[in-house]
Amino acid sequence: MMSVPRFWRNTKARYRMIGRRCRRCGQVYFPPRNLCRRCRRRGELEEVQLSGRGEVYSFTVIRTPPVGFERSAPYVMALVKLEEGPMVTAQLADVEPEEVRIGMKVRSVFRKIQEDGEAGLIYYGFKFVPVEGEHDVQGE
Amino acid sequence: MMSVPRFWRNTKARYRMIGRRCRRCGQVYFPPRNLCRRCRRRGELEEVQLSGRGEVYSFTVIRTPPVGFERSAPYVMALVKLEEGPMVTAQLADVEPEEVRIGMKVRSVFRKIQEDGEAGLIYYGFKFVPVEGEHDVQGE
Amino acid sequence: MKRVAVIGVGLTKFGELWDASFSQLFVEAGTRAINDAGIDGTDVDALYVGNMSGGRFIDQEHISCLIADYAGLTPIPATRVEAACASGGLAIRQGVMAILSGMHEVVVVGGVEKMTDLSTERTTQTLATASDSEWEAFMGMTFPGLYAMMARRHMHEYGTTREQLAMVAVKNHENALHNPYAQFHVRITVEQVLGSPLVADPLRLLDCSPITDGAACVVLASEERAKEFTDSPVFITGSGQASSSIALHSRESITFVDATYNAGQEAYARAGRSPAEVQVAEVHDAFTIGEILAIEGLGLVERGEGGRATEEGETAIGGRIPVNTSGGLKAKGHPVGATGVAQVVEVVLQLRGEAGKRQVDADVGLAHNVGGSGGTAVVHILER
Amino acid sequence: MKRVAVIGVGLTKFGELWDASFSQLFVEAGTRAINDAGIDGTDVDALYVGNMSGGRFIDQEHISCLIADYAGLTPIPATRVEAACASGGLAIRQGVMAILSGMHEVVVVGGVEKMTDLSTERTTQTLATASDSEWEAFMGMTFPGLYAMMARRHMHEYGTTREQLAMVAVKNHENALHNPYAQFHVRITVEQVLGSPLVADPLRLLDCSPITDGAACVVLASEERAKEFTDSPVFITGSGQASSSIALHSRESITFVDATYNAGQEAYARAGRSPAEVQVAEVHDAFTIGEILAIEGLGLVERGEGGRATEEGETAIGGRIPVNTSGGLKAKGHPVGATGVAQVVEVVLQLRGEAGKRQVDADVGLAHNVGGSGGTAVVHILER
Ligand SMILES: [Zn+2]
Ligand SMILES: [Zn+2]
Repeated sequence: MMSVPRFWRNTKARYRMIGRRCRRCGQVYFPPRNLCRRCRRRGELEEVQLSGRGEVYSFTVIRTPPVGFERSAPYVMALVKLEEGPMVTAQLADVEPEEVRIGMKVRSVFRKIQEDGEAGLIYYGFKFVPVEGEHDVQGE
Repeated sequence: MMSVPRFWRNTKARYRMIGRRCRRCGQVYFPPRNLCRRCRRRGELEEVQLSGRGEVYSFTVIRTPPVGFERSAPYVMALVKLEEGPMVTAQLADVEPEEVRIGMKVRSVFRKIQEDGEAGLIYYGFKFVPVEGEHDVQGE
Repeated sequence: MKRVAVIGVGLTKFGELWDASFSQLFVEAGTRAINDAGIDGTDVDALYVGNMSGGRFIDQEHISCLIADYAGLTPIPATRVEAACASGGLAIRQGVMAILSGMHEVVVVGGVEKMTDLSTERTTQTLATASDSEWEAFMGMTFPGLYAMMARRHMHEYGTTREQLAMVAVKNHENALHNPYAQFHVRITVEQVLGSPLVADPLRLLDCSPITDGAACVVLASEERAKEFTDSPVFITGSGQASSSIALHSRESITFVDATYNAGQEAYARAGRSPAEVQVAEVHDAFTIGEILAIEGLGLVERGEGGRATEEGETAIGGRIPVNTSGGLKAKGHPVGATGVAQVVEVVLQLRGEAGKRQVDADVGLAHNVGGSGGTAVVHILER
Repeated sequence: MKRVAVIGVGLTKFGELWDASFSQLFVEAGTRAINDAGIDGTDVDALYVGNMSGGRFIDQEHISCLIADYAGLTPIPATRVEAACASGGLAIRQGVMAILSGMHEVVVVGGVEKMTDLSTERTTQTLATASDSEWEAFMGMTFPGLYAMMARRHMHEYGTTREQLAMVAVKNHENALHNPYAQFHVRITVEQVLGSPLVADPLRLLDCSPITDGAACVVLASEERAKEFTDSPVFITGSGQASSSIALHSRESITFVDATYNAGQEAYARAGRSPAEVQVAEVHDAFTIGEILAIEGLGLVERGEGGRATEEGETAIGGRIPVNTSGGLKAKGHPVGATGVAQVVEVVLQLRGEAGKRQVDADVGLAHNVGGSGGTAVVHILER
């Protein structure tokens, strides 16, 4: 149920996983921020393309879904620790709940996130899928 | 857009204009209250049937209606000072905007208040209509 | 009361700011206020935020920690305060109390509202939550409608004219021409106000403040700490706040806002000042009649004389008591939760002599913020 | 800090209270607190109200003046404070500051939430506004889901067991059997918790606090004024509040709630107390893992030892440090804005020796209230 202007302000991050990096201290932020929380006004943030690779830090299986996600339930939600440092909350796709483990390697994919039945809108963004074996991880 | 439990808690007041009177100080409250604001915990409130008669204390014509009132606009809203003392906010019906005057005598009628298109609900309650001439007022 | 220093102020541009998110707005105003104060983020002990309805405007309650986080101010205490359109003024008062309590020495107080993410229809619904939702809004009443009924009765009792109401808007648009942060920079005439579409008779579109995104921020400090950062602080010397019935129909009078009167009396008493000593005032003109009710309730003019005083130019820049030099809510814009803080920012700029072409000569100023149709009012007295 | 007296307390029954409106709930709790204090309404200088989302639950912002009006307390200042589920605790802190500031002497602090007017679906949507609406809720995350991820990681790092989580719920239901105001009066077993439906793995229905209507109220007074009304006040001797990122993913750790730790440290320091001196505690168990995180963050047990301590009965009535003698949010119920005030009410009853069959022997108590998944925390130390 997100208003359209709110969604569009973040499409770079939602569609392409573009975050921010502080030129001064090197800290990477995702979701993006306008102020480095370490350096504050002395920091300087630039855009940075994230690799989309990371690992599962924790996870859960949503059995009582919120509005807009009724058709997906049950589904796996995880905290994914990205290679570049930041952690992000996202859905895991293409995996059975019982296969998910803390430490599992994952990569981002572009998918449908939710539908707004009332307004007839469909929102897209990133989810994560398991990286298939060590070979794939090194090969990319 | 009012939830059904909220509406139903007040049907006595909304359907029949039953207010409250403080046994200790005589103050009449409408909309109803559970505590006399003069006597506080020393007061004692009992139900009281209001006559529904009063006069226009101030009024306006709503030209940009809220959700649920689109089909009524433009319509007259007034502060009606009731015979028993309290003032109430309500719609004036059966009257042209240009006929309304401060001091005009009115009486309550039971009408449809608003429709909730989304939920398909129709809410009823009181509106006010002009009392037709001095004769009617005295005759009642 | 002991006085509290205002050592920094900051604003965003007010307007329809499609590109800026809620947290961006706050961070921008907050960074400016902190820069203006010459302090560092680590000097800040606590954060207060005035916000009317994050829960409905952006589906986000719990905005205090969101803002603290995006401003890099965690882990300091961050507290949201709400009383509809008076949220910002109340946040200022909580910041003052936090310092007077001895629990904090340097406090950032912000106000922010992001209103344009919703449709106009849903924005209107949300603004109506400032009135009695069961016994006003449910009956078909709107927010402009409430002020329209006050205006009609004021005209009836005091002979206030439709033109006098319009003159409030004309004056405030004139003032806003010289305020770079204002939403509108357009001169209007009485004829234009009277020719604008009726919203709720007798009020017309140009009697109403607009829908606005924006944020405002001040840095408060105890008098002792203020000396570290500035030689010329402005001081909050008085604070007053009062409540009344949320519903207009439950009040003693609809032509005299008792919450404004009571908040004013408390503020004057705490500051040891009288209305006659006030030299510049920002008051709550969400609707033109609002400014008239405000200056009467605050004792800046006699009861019933607000329309006449406006017509005679007493409240214009250069008049006896300039009111809403910023352009007011009418022309500067009215991001509801930010408004009360932005009013204090304007008074500070005036007392510092930094108000540019809208500068007036003043040592004592007043800021007056109203919630809903008068269920809440808060008044601050500022002095240099 | 100077201590502030609690001279009166009042609660409504907690539960699904179909017959009671929002304002009725507050008036009932407020009247009880004022009666308990033995004061008159005219003695009250100011009102603070903790409320999470009147705007969404009952389409009503600006609830402070609504409540002041229905309680017959106008024209005193009435202020709503919000930080999601920590709203009540923050209101208490603002009340304390208002008194310490010298601006007020007798302050009523209430908390109230009316949650059951909405459908469960819309209630859940509203509770999700306590988390990051753009980067958590929008992605499909739910509020139980956030705590589930904390639980999973705590189990991973510390070996906390699923059974230990269940034991929190079992203990709190046991305690609630002796609390007449509690929503649930039913003994449950570990097997029942483990057999209840999964909500967000590993959390099940009986790990979660319910949806609740209710109000709680306290009367605070300066120590000097308190003497007029009572010979045996309980004192708030310490207050602490902290913020952290609203989103779980932006925090340093998800198995240690830094806001709880920081708020606790401030409260202990202001009171001149250490965790070892606390003899009874009400902590924020919106989910079973919440109580474990709370007692660890507050230093009542070592980090990682919360599950073990619960299993060994340390936190039961009769244990080393009884936690949630009221039944906690889990079994007493969790009307979100009221919870933080209700926690203080329970600690006061315990310190006064008026807790009936759930009475413990304590001179020093603690109340701990969390907003969202830990974006806000507030801690108070109370002593007799
Ligand atoms: Zn940096
Ligand atoms: Zn009475």
